[in-house]
Amino acid sequence: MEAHKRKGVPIPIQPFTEEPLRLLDEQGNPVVDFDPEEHLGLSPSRLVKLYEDMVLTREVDRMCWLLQRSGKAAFHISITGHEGAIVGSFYALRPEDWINGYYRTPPAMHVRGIRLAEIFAQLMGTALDPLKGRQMPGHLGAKKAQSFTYGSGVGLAHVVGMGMARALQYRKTGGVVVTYGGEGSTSEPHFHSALNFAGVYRLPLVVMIVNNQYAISVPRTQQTAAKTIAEKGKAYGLPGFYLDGNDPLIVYHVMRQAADRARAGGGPALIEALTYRLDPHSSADDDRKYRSEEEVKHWWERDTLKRMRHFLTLKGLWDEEKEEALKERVRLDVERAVEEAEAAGLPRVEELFEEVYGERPWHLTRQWEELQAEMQEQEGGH
Amino acid sequence: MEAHKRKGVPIPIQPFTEEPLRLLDEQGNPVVDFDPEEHLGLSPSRLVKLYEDMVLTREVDRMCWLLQRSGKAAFHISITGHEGAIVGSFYALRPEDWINGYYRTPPAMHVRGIRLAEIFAQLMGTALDPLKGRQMPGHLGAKKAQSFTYGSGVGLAHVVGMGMARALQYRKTGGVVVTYGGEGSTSEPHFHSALNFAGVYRLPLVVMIVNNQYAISVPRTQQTAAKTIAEKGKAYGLPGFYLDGNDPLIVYHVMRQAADRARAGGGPALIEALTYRLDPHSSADDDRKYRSEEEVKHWWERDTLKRMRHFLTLKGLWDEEKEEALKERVRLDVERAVEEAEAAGLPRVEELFEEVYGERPWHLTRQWEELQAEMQEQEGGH
Amino acid sequence: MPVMNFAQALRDALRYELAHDDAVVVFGEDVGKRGGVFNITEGLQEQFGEERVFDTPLDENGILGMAVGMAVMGLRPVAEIQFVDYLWPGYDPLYSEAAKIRFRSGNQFHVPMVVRSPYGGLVGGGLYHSQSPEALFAHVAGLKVVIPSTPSDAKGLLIASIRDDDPVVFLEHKRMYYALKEEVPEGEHVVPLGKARTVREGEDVTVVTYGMMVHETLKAAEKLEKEGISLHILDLRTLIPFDGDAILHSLERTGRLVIVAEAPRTVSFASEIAAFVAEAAVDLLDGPVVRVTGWDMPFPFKLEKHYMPNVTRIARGVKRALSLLP
Amino acid sequence: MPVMNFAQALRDALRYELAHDDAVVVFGEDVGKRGGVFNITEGLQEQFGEERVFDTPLDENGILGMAVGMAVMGLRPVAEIQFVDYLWPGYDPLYSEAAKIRFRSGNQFHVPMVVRSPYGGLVGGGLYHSQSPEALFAHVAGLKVVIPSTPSDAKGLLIASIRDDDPVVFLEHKRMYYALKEEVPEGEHVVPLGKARTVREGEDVTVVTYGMMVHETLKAAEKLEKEGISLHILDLRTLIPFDGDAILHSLERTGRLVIVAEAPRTVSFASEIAAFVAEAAVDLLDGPVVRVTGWDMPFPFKLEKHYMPNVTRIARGVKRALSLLP
Ligand SMILES: Cc1ncc(C[n+]2csc(CCOP(=O)(O)OP(=O)(O)O)c2C)c(N)n1
Ligand SMILES: Cc1ncc(C[n+]2csc(CCOP(=O)(O)OP(=O)(O)O)c2C)c(N)n1
Ligand SMILES: [Mg+2]
Ligand SMILES: [Mg+2]
Repeated sequence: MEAHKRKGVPIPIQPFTEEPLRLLDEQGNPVVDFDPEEHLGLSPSRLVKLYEDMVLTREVDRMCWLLQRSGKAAFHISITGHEGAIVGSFYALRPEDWINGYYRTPPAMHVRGIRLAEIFAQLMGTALDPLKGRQMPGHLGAKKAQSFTYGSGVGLAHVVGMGMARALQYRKTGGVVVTYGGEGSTSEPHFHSALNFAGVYRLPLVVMIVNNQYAISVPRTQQTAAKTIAEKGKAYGLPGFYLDGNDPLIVYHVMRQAADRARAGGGPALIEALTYRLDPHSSADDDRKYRSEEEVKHWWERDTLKRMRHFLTLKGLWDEEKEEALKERVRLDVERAVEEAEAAGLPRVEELFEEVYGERPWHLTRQWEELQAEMQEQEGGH
Repeated sequence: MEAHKRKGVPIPIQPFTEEPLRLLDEQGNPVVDFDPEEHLGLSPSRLVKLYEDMVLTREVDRMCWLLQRSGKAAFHISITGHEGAIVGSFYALRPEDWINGYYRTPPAMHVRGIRLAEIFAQLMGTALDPLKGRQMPGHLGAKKAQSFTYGSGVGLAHVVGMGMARALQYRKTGGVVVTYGGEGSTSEPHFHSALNFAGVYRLPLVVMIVNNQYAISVPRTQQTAAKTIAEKGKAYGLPGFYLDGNDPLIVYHVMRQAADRARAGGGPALIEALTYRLDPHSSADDDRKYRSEEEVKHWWERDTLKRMRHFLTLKGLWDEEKEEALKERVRLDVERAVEEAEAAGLPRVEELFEEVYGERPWHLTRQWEELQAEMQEQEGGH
Repeated sequence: MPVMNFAQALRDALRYELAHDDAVVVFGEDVGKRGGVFNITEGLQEQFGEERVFDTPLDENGILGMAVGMAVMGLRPVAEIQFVDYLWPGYDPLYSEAAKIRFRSGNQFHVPMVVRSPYGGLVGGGLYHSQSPEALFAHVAGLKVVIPSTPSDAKGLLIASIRDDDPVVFLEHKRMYYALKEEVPEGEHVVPLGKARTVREGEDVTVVTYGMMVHETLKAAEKLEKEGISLHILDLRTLIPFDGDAILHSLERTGRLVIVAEAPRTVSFASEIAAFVAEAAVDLLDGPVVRVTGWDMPFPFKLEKHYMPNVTRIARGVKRALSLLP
Repeated sequence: MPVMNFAQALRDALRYELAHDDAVVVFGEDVGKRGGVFNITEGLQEQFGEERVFDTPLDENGILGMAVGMAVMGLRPVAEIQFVDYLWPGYDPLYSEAAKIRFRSGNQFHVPMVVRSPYGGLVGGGLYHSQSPEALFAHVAGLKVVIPSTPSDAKGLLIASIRDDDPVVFLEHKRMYYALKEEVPEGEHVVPLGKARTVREGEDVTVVTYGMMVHETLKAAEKLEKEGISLHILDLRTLIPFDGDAILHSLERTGRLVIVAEAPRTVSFASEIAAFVAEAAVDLLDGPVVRVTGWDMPFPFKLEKHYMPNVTRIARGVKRALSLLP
C-alpha cells in the first residue's frame, strides 16, 4: 500500500459507455497511445510489480486449490481470472483508504499488506488466522491492513462499506472506502441502499463490481435487464464506469480517478469491471452443468495475466527469464507460507465465549462451564 | 372499472425526459393540440366522470378529516392534491387489471368499485369494513375490486405486486398490476427488488410513483441524488416516464400506454407523477416544522382539481351550475355512506382467532378460551 | 418401496406436486439449469419447463416478495432460499406480509407458499452456512414451521406443506441430504402437519427434538441404554403448531424432559417447549427441564464440533434431567 | 431534580452524549428538522448541526447498514427506526453483521451502535404500529436488548447503551413517551445494563416484566393486594443479558412465577424466563409458571384492547400461578 508518486496528464474517461473502456486490447496491445508513467502515474518498476503481484495472486490461488483437494482446507473459492480487476484496483488506493472485500479478494490480500502465511492460515483456520478460525475460507480481512472482514452475505459489504465511508467523511480523514462484489451482488437490496445513501451524502465510496458474467449458474442477463451494471449509477445520481476488467491498467486508472474524486468531496462512483470466472464457482460447484467448455476456453485465451505480460514484454520490461525467476521465487514463498500457517495449530476454544461481547455475560460463562465439563468427559473417554 | 372504448392515434410519449410530460399547463390550458376522444380515447362523458370522481375523492377526504377530528376515526392520511395522479391512473386500467395501492389511495377506491360506505367503514373500523377492522385507517383493499390490501410497510406493495404480476403472466390473464407508492418508497429495498425482477421476467407491472416532494419531512433531494425518479428505470432496463402528476390527462394517457405495452408482453414500466401534498403528512403530523406556508400556497394555486375544471370549462363541458349540483350530490352521498358505515357496529372478537390460519390450531383455541374467561370476568365487573 | 435419500425424497415430492397441480411453481437462486446448489431440484426444469421451475436474480427479498404476490393470486409457490443464513434480506415480506395477510385482509386473501431452505451445522460451513434460526420463524404468528428428520417424512411433510393454505417455512438439514436413506412411499404420500412422531419408546426421560438432532439423540439413547437409562424420543416434525399433547402424554410416564436442538439456547424453540411444560404441566415434572442446545454465540468454523450438541452433551443433559448431574 | 417525561429523558440522554463524545451521531427518518415523528430528537440538529444529527432516506436497510459501518470505524451511531414494525427491511445488517462482527473478526472489530425504536400497543396503531418483537433480537447472540420503563431509567439506560461497546437494541414504548413523568437526575446518570429493578416487594408471587407492562402489573398488584395477594415485581430493564440472579433470588421467597409481556406468547422472551427457571430452579417452583402475554396473532386494530395484557389478565395469571384458577 506504499503511496506512489502521482504525475502526468490523466487519460480522460467517461461514465456510461456502451462498450467497456480499455487501454489494452484482448492480446495486451495498447489501444491508445499512452505512457504508463506519464499518463497513469505508474513507473516501470511499479508496473512490473503489479504484474508480479498478479502472478503471486494466481499462485496463491492454485495453492489454495491444492490445499482444498488434499483436505487441509474445507473449501476454496477462486480468484483465477479476476486478478486484473482486483489487484489492479488495489494498486490504485492510498494508505488512508479502506477496502471491504469479498470471497474472491483473499488470495490478493498480500497486496494490502497481509502476510502470505496469514492468508493460508485463514484458509485453513489455524491460530495464525487474523480471524482466529472463526470463518470459512475466503473471508480474510484484517484491521491492520485497513481491510474489513467479509461476512458471507452477498452485498452486505456494500452497505456496511457505505457506513464506513460515512465515518471517514465525518472524521475528514481523506480516506476512501472501496467495496467489492460480483455482478450478482447488485441484485441484493444492500447494493441499492449503499448507492442511494452514498449519492445523497456524497460519500467517499467506490463500489467495485467484478462482473464475471455468472452468479454461480445464473448468467448476467438473468441477473438484471439493465444494459450494463455501470448504468445502475444513474438511479442514484452517480457516475458508473464500464471497464474491461481483464485490462489491469484501465482498472487502475479509473479506480484512481474515481477514488481521488471521491476523496476530494466529488462523491461516490460505481465501477463495473467485466471479466470471466475461469474456475468453477467454488470447490463445491460443477460448472459443466451450466456453461460450455468452449466458452471457458475462449476466456482462458483472454486471461488477464497473459495480457499484462504481453504489454510488459512490448515495453521491454519483461522476458522469459524474468518469468522463470519470478515463478521460482513465488513457488518458494508460497510453500514457506503454507508451512508457517500449518504450524500454528488450532485456535483456542475459550476465546469463542470471550468474544461474543466485549465482556462475557453470565449466561456465556455458564455455557462455557458446560462445554468444559463436556470436553473433560470426552477426553476422559466416557 | 367499466371497460372503455379505445380509439384514435395516441400522442407519442418519451421516457426519461428532463421536464415532466404534460398535456395541460398549470392553469389547465392544453399545451399541445389534442382531442381527448380521438387521441386519448376519453369520450366527453368519461372526461366529465373523471373530474366528478376527482371531486368526490376530495370530498371523501375532507369527510375523513372531519371524522378524525371528531374522534370517530383514529387517524387519517390525506389524498388531497394527489387526485389527478391517482384517479387519473385508475381510469386507465381495465377490469382484468389489479392494483396494489398505498395509504393515499383509499379515498379514491370508489373508482375501483368499492362502496363509499366501505371506505368509511375501513376508516372507522366497523363491521362493514372489508378488512373487518383489522387495520388502521388508510389501508383499504378488497378482493372483489381487484385491489390488494395494503400493509403499512413502505415499498412492500411494489415487491408483492411484482409477484402478483408474475402470477398474472403465468396464468396468461392479460391483466396488469399497478403498484403505488410515494417517492420515499423508491428508497426501500422493495422498490429495487420489484423493478429488478420485473425487468428480468418482463412482467406486466407498472410501478406508479406519486412524487409529492416530501416523505413526511424529508424533501425529495434528500431521498435520492438521482435527477428524476423516473430515471431509476435505467437501472433495471425498463422505461421511466416523468409526468406532471397534477395533469390527470397525461397520467391517464401514459398509464394506459404503459399498461397496454405491459399486457402485450412488452415488459414493465416505471411512472413518476410529480405532485404536491397539500395537507400535512397525516393527522399526526405538523408540517409547519419543515415547510413554508408560501410553498404550500404556491401549490394550492396549481391544484389538480382546478386544472381539470378549467380544461372542462374550455371544452364547454362544465359550468358553475354543474359544479354546484355535483357538490350537492356528493355531499349527500358522502353523508349517507358515513351513516351506513357507522351503523354497522363492531367486528367480532372470535374472528380474530379464526383468521390467523385457515384452520385454528390448538394453541389459538386455548388462547381464545383464556380471552373469553377474561372478558366474562370483566363484564362480571370483578 | 423405493429407497431414497433425503434429497431424492424432496425431489420426489416436488416432482409429484408439480405434476399434479399446475398452481405449483418452484424457483430460487440456481434452482433451474443448475438444479440448486444441493441438486434438490435437479432435472425439474427440464421436465416441467422454465415457467414452472426457474432461476431468480440474487435477491432473497425479491424471491420472497415474489412468492407472497404469487400466492395471494392463488398459485402455490415453492421458493428455495439457498441457505437459510441468507434469508434475512427477505425477512420483511415473510414477517410483515406472508404471516399477516390472511388476518389483515379479513380473510380475503391468504398465502399458500412454502419457503424451503437448508439449515444446520457440522458441514464445515462456519457462521453463515450453519445456522438454525427456526426461533425467528416460530415466533411469528401466521407462519408454520416444519423440519423433517427422515426421507419419508421429508416427502410427506413437503407435500403437506405445499398443499397447506398458509405460509410454511420448511427447513432441511443440509448434512442429511445425502447421508440418510430409507424406503419412501411412491406417489401420493402426505404426512399431516402438527403431529409428532415417536422415534423410540422409553420410560425414564422424554426427549423432544427435531431435524438432524433426532439422529444424534438416537445415538445418545443407545449409549444411555447401556447405562440403564431409557429415553422416550419424540420427533416434533412440525414446530408450529407443535404437538403439545404428545409431549404431555409422554411426560405423564417419564416425568423428565430434555429438549435437544442445535440452535442457540436463549429465546429458542427449546425454550418454548420448556415454557409450555412449565406452564401446562409443572406437576408432571420430577426434575429440571433441560435444554441441550448450541451456545449463544455465532456459529464457529474451525471449532464447530464444540458448538454442536453431541452424544456426550445429550447424555449429560439427560443425567441433569434425572438429577444425576448438577 | 427536574421532572421529565419519558421523551424528555431520552432527549436529555442524547443531548448529554452528543455534547460529551464527538463519536456520537444520531440519525434516522425525520430525526433532523422534524425532530422525529415522536419529537424525541427535537432541537438536536439545531444544537449540534447536520453532521451530528441528520435525516436519512426512507430505507431501514440503509440506516442499519450505515450504523454498522460507522460503528466498526469507531463512531457511536445512535440510529432511530421510526417504528420497530418497520425495522425488517434492515434486519440483515443487524442479524448478519452487527451481532457477529466482533466474533467473526477475531475481536479485531466491534460494533458500538444503538438502535432506538418505539414499540408496543394500545395506541390505535393496528398491525404495524403496535408490535413487540423483542424476541427477534433477544434470540440473536451478539446483540443486547434494553427496554426501559421509567423516564429516569430511560435516560440512564440509554447513556449506558451508547457507551456500551456492543450493539444494543433499545426499545421505547411509544405510549409512555408523554404519559409518564418523574424526577430524572441532571447530567451524568448511568444505569448499568443487566441489572433488574425491584419495583415492589412482595411475598406471594414473583412477577417478571419490563417496559410498559411494569405499570400494568403495578395496577394489578394494587387490585390483588385488596384480595390479600402480594406481588413481588421485577422490572428486568435489560433483556439480554437478563438478571437471572434477581429472578431466582425472589423465587426463593415466593415459589411462584408469572411473566408479563405484551408480545405474542410462542417462542417469546417470556418463554425464555419460564425455561430459564424450569431449568435452573425447578425445585423452587410451587406451581405453574404463567406467561401473561399478547396472543399469537398479528396485532389487531379495532379490538386491540382484547389483545393487550391488562389488569384482569395479569390478575388471572397470578391466580393460576397460585393454583387458584385452572
Ligand atoms: C445473501 C446471499 N445469498 C446467497 C448466497 C450464496 N452465494 C454465494 S456466492 C453467490 C453468487 C455470487 O455471484 P456474484 O455476485 O456474481 O459473484 P461471483 O461469485 O460471480 O464472483 C451466491 C448465490 C450468499 N452468499 N449470500
Ligand atoms: C418501512 C417503513 N418505514 C417507515 C414508515 C413510516 N412512514 C409512513 S409514510 C412515510 C413517508 C412516506 O413518504 P413517501 O413514500 O414519499 O409517500 P408520501 O407519504 O409522501 O405520499 C414514512 C416514513 C413505514 N410506513 N414503513
Ligand atoms: Mg458473478
Ligand atoms: Mg412523498
